[in-house]
Amino acid sequence: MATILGKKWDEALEQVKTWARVNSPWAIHFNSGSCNGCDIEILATVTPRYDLERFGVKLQGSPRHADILICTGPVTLQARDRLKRVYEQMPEPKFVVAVGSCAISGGVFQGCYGVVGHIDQVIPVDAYIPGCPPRPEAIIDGLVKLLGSLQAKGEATAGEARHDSATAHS
Amino acid sequence: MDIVKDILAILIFPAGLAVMAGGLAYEWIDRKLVAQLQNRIGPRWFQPAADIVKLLAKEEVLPEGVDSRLFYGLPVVALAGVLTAALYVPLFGLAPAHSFSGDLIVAIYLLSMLTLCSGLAGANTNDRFSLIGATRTLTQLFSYEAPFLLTLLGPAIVAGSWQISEINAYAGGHWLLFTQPVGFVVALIGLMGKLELPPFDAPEAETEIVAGAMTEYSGRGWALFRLGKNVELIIGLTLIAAFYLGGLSDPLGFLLKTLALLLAVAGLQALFARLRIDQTVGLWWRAGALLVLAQLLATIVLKGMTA
Amino acid sequence: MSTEATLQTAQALLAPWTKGARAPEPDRLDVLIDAADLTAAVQTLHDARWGYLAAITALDYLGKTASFAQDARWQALMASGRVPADGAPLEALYFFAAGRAIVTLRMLLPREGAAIASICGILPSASFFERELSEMFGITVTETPDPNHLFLPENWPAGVHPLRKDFAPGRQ
Amino acid sequence: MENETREKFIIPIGPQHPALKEPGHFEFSVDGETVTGATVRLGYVHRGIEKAAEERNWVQDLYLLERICGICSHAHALAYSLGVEKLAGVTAPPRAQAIRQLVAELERVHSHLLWLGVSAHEAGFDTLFMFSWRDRETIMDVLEGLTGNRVNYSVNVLGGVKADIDDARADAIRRGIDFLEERTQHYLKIATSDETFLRRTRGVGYTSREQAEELGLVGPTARAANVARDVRVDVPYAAYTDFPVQMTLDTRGDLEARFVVRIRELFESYRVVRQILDRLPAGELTARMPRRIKEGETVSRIEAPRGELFYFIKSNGSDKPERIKVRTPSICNFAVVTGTAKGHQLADMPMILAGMDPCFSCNDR
Repeated sequence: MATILGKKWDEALEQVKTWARVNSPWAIHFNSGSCNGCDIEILATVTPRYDLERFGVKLQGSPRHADILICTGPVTLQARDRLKRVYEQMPEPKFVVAVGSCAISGGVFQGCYGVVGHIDQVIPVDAYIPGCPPRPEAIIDGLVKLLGSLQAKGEATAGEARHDSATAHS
Repeated sequence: MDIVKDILAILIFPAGLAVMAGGLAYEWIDRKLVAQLQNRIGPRWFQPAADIVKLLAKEEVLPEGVDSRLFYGLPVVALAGVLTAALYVPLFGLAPAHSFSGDLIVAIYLLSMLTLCSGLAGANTNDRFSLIGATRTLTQLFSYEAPFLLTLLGPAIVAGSWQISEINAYAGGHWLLFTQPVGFVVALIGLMGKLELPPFDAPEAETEIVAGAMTEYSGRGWALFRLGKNVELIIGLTLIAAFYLGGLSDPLGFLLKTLALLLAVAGLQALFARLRIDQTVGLWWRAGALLVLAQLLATIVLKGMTA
Repeated sequence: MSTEATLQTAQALLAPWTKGARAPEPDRLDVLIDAADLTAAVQTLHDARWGYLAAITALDYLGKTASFAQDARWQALMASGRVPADGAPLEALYFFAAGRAIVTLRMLLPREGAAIASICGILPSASFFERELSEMFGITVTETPDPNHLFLPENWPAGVHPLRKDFAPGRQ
Repeated sequence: MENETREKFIIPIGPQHPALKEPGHFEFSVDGETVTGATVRLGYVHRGIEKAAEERNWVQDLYLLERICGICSHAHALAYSLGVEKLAGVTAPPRAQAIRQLVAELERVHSHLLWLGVSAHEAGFDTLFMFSWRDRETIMDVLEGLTGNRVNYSVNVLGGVKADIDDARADAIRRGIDFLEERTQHYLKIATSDETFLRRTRGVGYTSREQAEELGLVGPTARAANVARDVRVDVPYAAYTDFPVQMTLDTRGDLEARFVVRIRELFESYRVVRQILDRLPAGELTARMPRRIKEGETVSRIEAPRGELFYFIKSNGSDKPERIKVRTPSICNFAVVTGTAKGHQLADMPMILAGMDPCFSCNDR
């Protein structure tokens, strides 16, 4: 009986956690060699016309407070270690979004000697938002899609817990 | 059985969950108002709750070289302090859970615990931004604390009591907003200083020192500090409404009065550029403290003459 | 003052060090000087309050040595014995602008051990330009206040200079 | 113990820092809250574009150089196109030149409004940030309607432009400008009369005219210290001879002056944009360009939103350039931060930094 209750409790807890995670994604922005184009569009998403706070997204200053790392630009020689460090400073669970052609593939800067590659050669990326630069609407759409996939993943975990409790019951 | 009742009182009502929920609701109203003033839509109603739950479920990173007992303990002490303070104020317009003569002093002391704890928390981490943030937090504490205390002293003197419920009852018949306007304004601004709201957010000025004393906090500790701030917001508004806006005796009046105050606070937040820490200190000591002191003297003299 | 007159003033000011001059475009004047005379030339322009330092850069003539065969400055460099027979020259360019007029001080430098004196004593604002010049082209700027890399990482291999023609990305 | 107290306490700003939307690295040594020294470390955005430009052909370079900077992309493309056209002995048709100037001025409007918001944010004045960025969307709409893009407009081609303006488009631009002019009046009022804001700007980061010249400042930062230098006036390019602008100067040299100069430049831009729309020359949009550019060297200078942008282009007669040197305005202006930091409050540093409108991606290339 106690284990069943425990399972139910775990399941509920998991659902609450997922709900909170999906509804309160705080982001930090790191430019690892971008031309600014993506950066100003990201900044534009928090301003009145787009207002990302509607979805609970807040731009944070400290990596410790952030859930989502928004990366722009190709990765330059000097930015590589900084990018890794910012990623490591973030507490789990954390997600990475690569914004713009350069972040996805190096874009127009492929082959430049100062560029070591694109974001997913340095840290794992969860979502890609293409464009040079992507419009603010596209960035918001990308983030919302990421949240949607979190929701689905969270439900899957909760489902597993439910399945486990069912087997325990029988 | 009495102990159980006390525990229930602390946990459920009037302090505890209800206060925290109230604090979150007020944070939402504040954020929503500021967003509206900035021509944005603003967060959804459950946003602050989602933020807190998410932070609670997040990994808490212990930075290198910090005293782990202090690091984990300070947020708990801070939240416990403000929650205890909630016992003595007429929250939601209901009579305070505990009341004794001199509880005003205890409440003020407990409210300062939060600031003190966050300052210590910043000083405890080795991060440079935290250290500067901690220095600024404590500097700001010492600059607004005296004027803020004086503003609560004014109503206490005219009411002739140090007990919050008695002052509240006295204020029910006297709108001190009109007899002590300076005190009211300084108290409201003092509350903003206490909560480090713009334009007094130099201790956590994002563009200078990232998140100030809180830079290294993640997960649970950061959640508790945030929660503490929310509770402090609602207690502060309650105190000012009780003392200056004709007392609090019913939930409807509480809502109307505190929300009116919150509207003023949000407006002030949206209206000004951040003050530098030296400007903040100057403002409090040169303008705030002196004006309140002058008014206090006038109050005492008037009271002496009428008595 | 017309652009022509401004350019003539500069030409007169720089005359003591001029090894050759040409006007590649109507509002420009290229003054060829020896690297040793750079500070004196810049000091003269500065004292006369002629324009401002607009940019410093360099050119690499790898594989184009033949075009310098007739250049007296190149012959002098070769004669000094500091240049290996196959070492193509570098050329440092200092741009000064005054309104429409642009004067370029051009100095030939040997490929190996290229060095040039700092002008930061006269124009402090040249510091960034000099740092960039030395890391990108391998031209040592003597007595520059800050010889550190400006753009390249600290761990960039010594002796590799990206804007030289023999540097190819991916083959560092 | 004494050594310990004398040890410098250093506050880093960057490379990842909320005050910087781009990575640069400043180190301020502080004594309490007072800054005692400042150094800058650059190169986090150094991609090696000058070298890459030598390996791509003339047309590819246009797109590469446009991406040196997302804020002043048109300035780079324009300086490059004008330079290459000069080398090739081709002149773009008058209508193309007028449209180039039009886009350049619209870009200046977008850049200055963006800067106004960012520096308000540095000052902790988020409401002004939100409002100026809201209004900036108007100019973004105008630019998008005109060129098809919000950021990298890609309006230049070698020999001309690829975007044309009809009457409906011109009216849309006029409406946008009318709205912004009214808003800009409001911003000028805030920058010159808002008490808390003035406390953060008046007398902060002061440079005298001599100092500004000594430090080699350019653009609005220099003009705020009464250094009369503006490429649009000194060396008119594109259509600036037909549609001249007035130089905006201020004598005070502090942060407030930098705000005032930039905001007043907006009015000048609005005026010129209207003038161009009213008297847009008719004719072709492009002139024929050869694929190979004649051997030669040229200097191409234009006034980017942040100051003088200097291109030195050398062609060796092939389809690729021999050398392209880009000297951006930001590299000249960093001296205003390192040179005036000492003695200021730490809280002033983000403001002084924003006051020069730094652009690291331009600067590092």
